[in-house]
Amino acid sequence: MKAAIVVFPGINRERDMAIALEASVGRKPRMVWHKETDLDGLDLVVIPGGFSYGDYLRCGAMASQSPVMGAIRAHAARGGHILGVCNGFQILTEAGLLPGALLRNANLRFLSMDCHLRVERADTVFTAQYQAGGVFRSPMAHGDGNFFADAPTLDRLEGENRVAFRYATAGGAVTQEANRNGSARNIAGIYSENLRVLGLMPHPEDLVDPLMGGTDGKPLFDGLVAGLTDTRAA
Amino acid sequence: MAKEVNQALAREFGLSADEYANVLTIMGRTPSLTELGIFSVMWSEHCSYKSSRVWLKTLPTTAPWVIHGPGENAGVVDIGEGLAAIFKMESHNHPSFIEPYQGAATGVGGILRDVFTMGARPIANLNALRFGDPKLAVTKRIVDGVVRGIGGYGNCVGVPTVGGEINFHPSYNGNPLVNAMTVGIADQDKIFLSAAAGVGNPVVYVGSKTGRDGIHGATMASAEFGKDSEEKRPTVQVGDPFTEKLLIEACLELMATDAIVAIQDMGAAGLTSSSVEMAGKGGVGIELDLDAVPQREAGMTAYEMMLSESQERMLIIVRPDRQDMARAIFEKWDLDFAVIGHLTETGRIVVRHKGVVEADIPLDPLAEQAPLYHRPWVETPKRAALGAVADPVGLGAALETLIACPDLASRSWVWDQYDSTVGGQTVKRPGASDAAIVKIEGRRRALALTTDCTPRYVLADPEAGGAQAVAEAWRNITATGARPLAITDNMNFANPEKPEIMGQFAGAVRGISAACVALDFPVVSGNVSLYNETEGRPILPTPAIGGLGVLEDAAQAVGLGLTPGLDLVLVGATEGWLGQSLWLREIAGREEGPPPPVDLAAERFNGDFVRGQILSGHVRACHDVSDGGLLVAVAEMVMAGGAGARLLPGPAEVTAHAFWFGEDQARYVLAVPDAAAVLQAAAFAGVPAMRLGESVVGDLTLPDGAAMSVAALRTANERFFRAWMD
Amino acid sequence: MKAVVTVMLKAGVLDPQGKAIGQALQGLGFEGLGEVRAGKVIELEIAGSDKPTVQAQAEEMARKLLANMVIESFKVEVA
Amino acid sequence: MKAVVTVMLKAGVLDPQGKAIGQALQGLGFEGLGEVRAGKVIELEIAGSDKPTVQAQAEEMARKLLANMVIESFKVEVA
Ligand SMILES: Nc1ncnc2c1ncn2[C@@H]1O[C@H](COP(=O)(O)OP(=O)(O)O)[C@@H](O)[C@H]1O
Ligand SMILES: [Mg+2]
Repeated sequence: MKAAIVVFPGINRERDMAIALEASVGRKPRMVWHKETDLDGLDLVVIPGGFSYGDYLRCGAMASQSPVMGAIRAHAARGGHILGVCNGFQILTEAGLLPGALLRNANLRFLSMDCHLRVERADTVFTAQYQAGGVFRSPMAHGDGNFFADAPTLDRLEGENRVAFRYATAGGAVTQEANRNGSARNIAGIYSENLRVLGLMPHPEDLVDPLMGGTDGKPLFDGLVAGLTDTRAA
Repeated sequence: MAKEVNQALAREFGLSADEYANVLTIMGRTPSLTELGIFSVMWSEHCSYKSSRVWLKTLPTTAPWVIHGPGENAGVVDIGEGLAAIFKMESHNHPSFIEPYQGAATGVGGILRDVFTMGARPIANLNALRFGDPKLAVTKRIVDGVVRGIGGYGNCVGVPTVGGEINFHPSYNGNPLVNAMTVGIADQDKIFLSAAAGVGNPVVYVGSKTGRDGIHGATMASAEFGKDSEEKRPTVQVGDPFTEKLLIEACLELMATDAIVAIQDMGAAGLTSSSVEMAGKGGVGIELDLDAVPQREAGMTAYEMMLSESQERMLIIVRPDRQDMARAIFEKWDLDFAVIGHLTETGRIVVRHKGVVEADIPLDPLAEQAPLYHRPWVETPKRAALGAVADPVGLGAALETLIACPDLASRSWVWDQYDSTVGGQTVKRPGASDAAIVKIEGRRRALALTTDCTPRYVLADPEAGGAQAVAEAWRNITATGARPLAITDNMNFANPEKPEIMGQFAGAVRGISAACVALDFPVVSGNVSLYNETEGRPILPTPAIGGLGVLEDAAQAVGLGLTPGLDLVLVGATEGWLGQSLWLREIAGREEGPPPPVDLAAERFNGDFVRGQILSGHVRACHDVSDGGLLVAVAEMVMAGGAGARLLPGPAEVTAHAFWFGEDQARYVLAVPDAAAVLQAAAFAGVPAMRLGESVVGDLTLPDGAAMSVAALRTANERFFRAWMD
Repeated sequence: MKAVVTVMLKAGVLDPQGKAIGQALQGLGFEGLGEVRAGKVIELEIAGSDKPTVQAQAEEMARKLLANMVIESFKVEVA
Repeated sequence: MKAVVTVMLKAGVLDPQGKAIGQALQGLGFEGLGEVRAGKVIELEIAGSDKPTVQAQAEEMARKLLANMVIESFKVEVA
C-alpha cells in the first residue's frame, strides 16, 4: 500500500499517524506538504489531526482551501481512498468531500480521554478487521467534534449505511453519556458515498502499541494494508 | 514619549536611587529614555535575580550526567543513547491574575521557546498551579481561564500536557501561581547555546511581528500587587500557538543545518534581554537597526520596540553564508525573517532608529554591575510540637472527607481538557502513575516527569519543606521504576525585602540543596518569582520542583492502579506524623505543628529499594505516600485501578488515625504478587516494610471492618471540580 | 473601505455557546433575557471606493472562506 | 428588543485570528486587502420596549461578562 500523509501548517498528529502507518505497512509513508499538487500513484491519502492554521476561523476552514486540496479531490474522484482523522475529518467536511460539519463540543470544553466506538459495518477496507457491532477503544482529543448535519442528511447517511462509528459505552450501548461531544446520533465517523473516504474524530493512530496502553486502533491500519494491497492487485 | 529622564522616572521604572546613581556612573551622562528602559529591565528582579542570586549560587548543579546546568535557557542532562533531555519551569503568575487565559497560554508558549531554542523538540508539558479559596467567585474564573489557557496553547502546538499539580489556599486569592514546565529531547551533539560569536555576523529576528505588548512586563513581574495595579497593567500579551508551532518546526529545520551560531528566544524584556545576553555571554558587541524590526503597529518608538514582550519571536546569530538558506526556511513557514543588526567588537550595545542612536551602552558594566543584594533575613521560627490529637470521626468518614476535599479531589476535570496523547508516545497519562511516562520516539527509552511542592510544609518549616518538595519529586519518579536524574525549580515567594520572607527563601534553598545532594538530584535550571503578595498578604512559600528521570525500557514502568489478587506492602517507617497533615486541617480543623521530618538517608535507601524491586519485575503497582497519608494512598490506588482492597490493622503502638493519615515521608505502597519475597528482600536490605493487606474484587474494606464501594469513592473523589465548574 | 462580515449559526443549528452565555447572564441576575446567539464578526479593510464592488468582494470572501454555508449564514455591511 | 453586542480586541492587542484570516484570504487570491480583525457578536433578546433601558442593560452585560475589558472593547446596537 502506498500511503501519504498531508501536512498543513499547524497539523500536529502527522508523526503519530506516520508511526501507526509504518507499523502496519512496514514502510514510512510519504509526507506531502500542503503546497504540493501531485498525489498520483497513491492508494491512501491521510489527513491527520492537529490545528491547521490554528483552527482560528473554523476548524479546517483554511486548510480546505489549500493548493493540495485540488489533488485530494482528484484522488477522491479517481476512487482513491482517503482517511481524515480529527482535524482531517473537519477539513474533509469543510472541503465538501464529506457531508455535515463539526461544531464546538456541546460542553464547550476540549475533550481529551479515551472513548469507545461501535463499528457500524465491517465490510469496508477501513473496518474489515473489526467486527460489525463490535466496540473498540480509542483516544480522542478535540474541541470541535460535535458532528452536525440537517435531518435529511442524517437520514440519508443512515439510509445509505454510511455511518462508520458511533460513540458507545465499553459494552457497545449507544447512549447519551457515551456521546460526550454531543454529536448528532452519536456519530463519530462517516463514509463518502463510495465508502472510500472516511472521516472520524477520535485517534485510533494513538492506540497501536501495547506500550501506549493497547492496540485497539491497529486493525484499522492493518485492514487498510490488506484491503488496499488487494484492490491494486485486482 | 518626550519624558525627561531623571531619578523620578527611574523610580517609576523600578530602579532604586542607588541603582540609578550606578546607571549615571556607568553612562557618564544622563541616559536616554531607551537606555533607561534597558537598564531597568536588565536590572529588574526578573532578569537580574538581584535578591536571589546569592542563594541560587549555593544550589548543587552538577552530576556526571549534567551537560548544562543553570545559566542557559534550560537545563540539559544526558539520558543515554546519545540523547539529551532539556527542561525548565517558569512562572507566569502576575499575567495569569490579570488575564487568566492569556497569562497561562503565554506562560506555556514562553517555556516552550526556552526549550526548543536549545535544539530540542518539546515532548511534554507540565504545570504547577496554585489558586485561592474555591469559595470565591474570582477563584473559579481564574481556574477556568488558566486551565483553558494551558490547554488552548499546549493542545494547539501539539505538545502533550502530561502532568502537574494544583493546590488551593486563601493566601493565593489575589495572586495565583502558574508555573509551566517543558521537556524536550535533542541529540547531545546538536545542542544550541546563546553566546553570540563572530564579529560581523548578522543578527536575525524571526517569528511574529513586534507590537506594544507587555511593555515593562519584566518590571511588572517584580513588583507586588497593590490597589493601583489596575492602572499599571501592561498591555496584555495574547498568545498565538499557531505561530509558535510554525516557529518550532522552522527552528528545528534550521537547526538540522549548520547555519546557527547562537540562538535565544525573546522572553521577558524581549529584544533587550535577548540581544544583551547573547552579546554579553559571547563577549562581543551588538548593533541593532530597529527600522528593520518587523512591526505590527505604526509609529513605535525605540523604547517600545526594545521593551516589547510580543510573543513567538527569536533572535539568531546566523553564519553569513547561510543567511539565504535560513531565510528560505522561515519564509516556507510563513514567518517573518529580518536581519536587524550585526555583531561588533566594541563590547557595547548600540541601538539605532531612524538614523538616530537611541542607545549606546557598554555591556560588561550592564551585566557586572547589575545590583546584587544580600537581603536581610530571619530564620523562620520552629513550630511547637503538636501533641496527641483525638480522632473525632473514624477512618471511613475521614477518608471520604479527605478524598473529596479540593486538595485531594480528582483532577481529571483538568487533565481531560489537556491533550495528553499527541505525539503518540505517552505511556502513562495523567492519573495513571506517580510521574508521567513519555517514551522517546523510535526508542525503548522513556522519561518520567513530575512536579511537586507542599507549600504548607514550607510555610511551617522552609528547610524541611524545601527538602520535602525535592524528595517527593524524587519519590514520584522512583515509584514508576525510573531513575531520577535532575530537577528544575520555580521559587515562588513573596516580598524579599521583608526579612521573614527572605528567611523562607533561604530556608527553602538550604532544604532543596540538602535533598539534591543526598539524592544525587541536581538543579539544572529554574526560575524565581518574587513579590507574590497582594496588599501585604504573602502567598505560602512555594518552591515548585519539576523532576525528570529516565527508564531504559518504557515497558518497565509501573502505574498506581490496582488489580485484584495482589499483596499490598508498605515500604518505609510510620510514626504517625499528623503535624501539618491534611487530616489535621480537614478533619480536626487545625493548621498546626511542624511538618513531617525528611530523613534524606531513609528516602534514598527506601527509594533505591523500591526501584530495585520494580526493575526486577516484582511489582505490579506502586504509589508514594504523600498528602493525606497511607489510607488516601491506598484509596487512590483502588480508584485508579480495577480492584478493591482488604486492609489489616496497623501496628498497636501507633493510633489508628495517625497510622492511616499521618504524612511520614519516604514511604511507598507496593502491590506485589508475593509479599513474602518482598518483605524478605526488605529485611535483608534493612528497609522497613510490612504487609498492609491485599487487593480484591469488590470494596475497599478498612481495618475496622467498614466496607466502602469503589464506585462511591470515585464519585466522592470526582465531585469537587465537576460540581464547581460544570 | 471597511466591510464588516457577520457570521451566525443558521436557525436550527444548536448554539451551545449562545446557550451558555444566556445561562451565565441569568446566573449574574440579569432578567427578561430571551434567546441568546453567539456569532463571529470579521472586519476587512478592502481597497476600493465603489461600495457595490467592495460589497461583492466581501460577500465572495464570506462564501469562500469566512462562513460555512452548511451551518452558518452571513451578512455584509460596507461602511 | 434585540441587542447586538460586538466585541473586538482593543487596538494594539495581537489578533492572531485576524492575521491568519487575512493571510488565508490573500492565499485565495483576494487582492487589495488591508487589515483584517476578528471579533465576536452576541445577539440578545431582551424584554422591554424602552430603547435606552435595553441599551443600558446590554452594556452592563457586556461589561460584566461578554467582553473581557482587559483586552477587548465592545459596542451595543439595539434594534
Ligand atoms: N531557582 C533557580 N534555580 C536554578 N536556576 C535558576 C533558578 N532561577 C533561574 N535559574 C536559571 O537562571 C537562568 C536565567 O533564567 P531566566 O531569566 O528565567 O531565563 P529566561 O531569560 O529564559 O526567562 C536560567 O539558566 C535558569 O535556569
Ligand atoms: Mg530564555
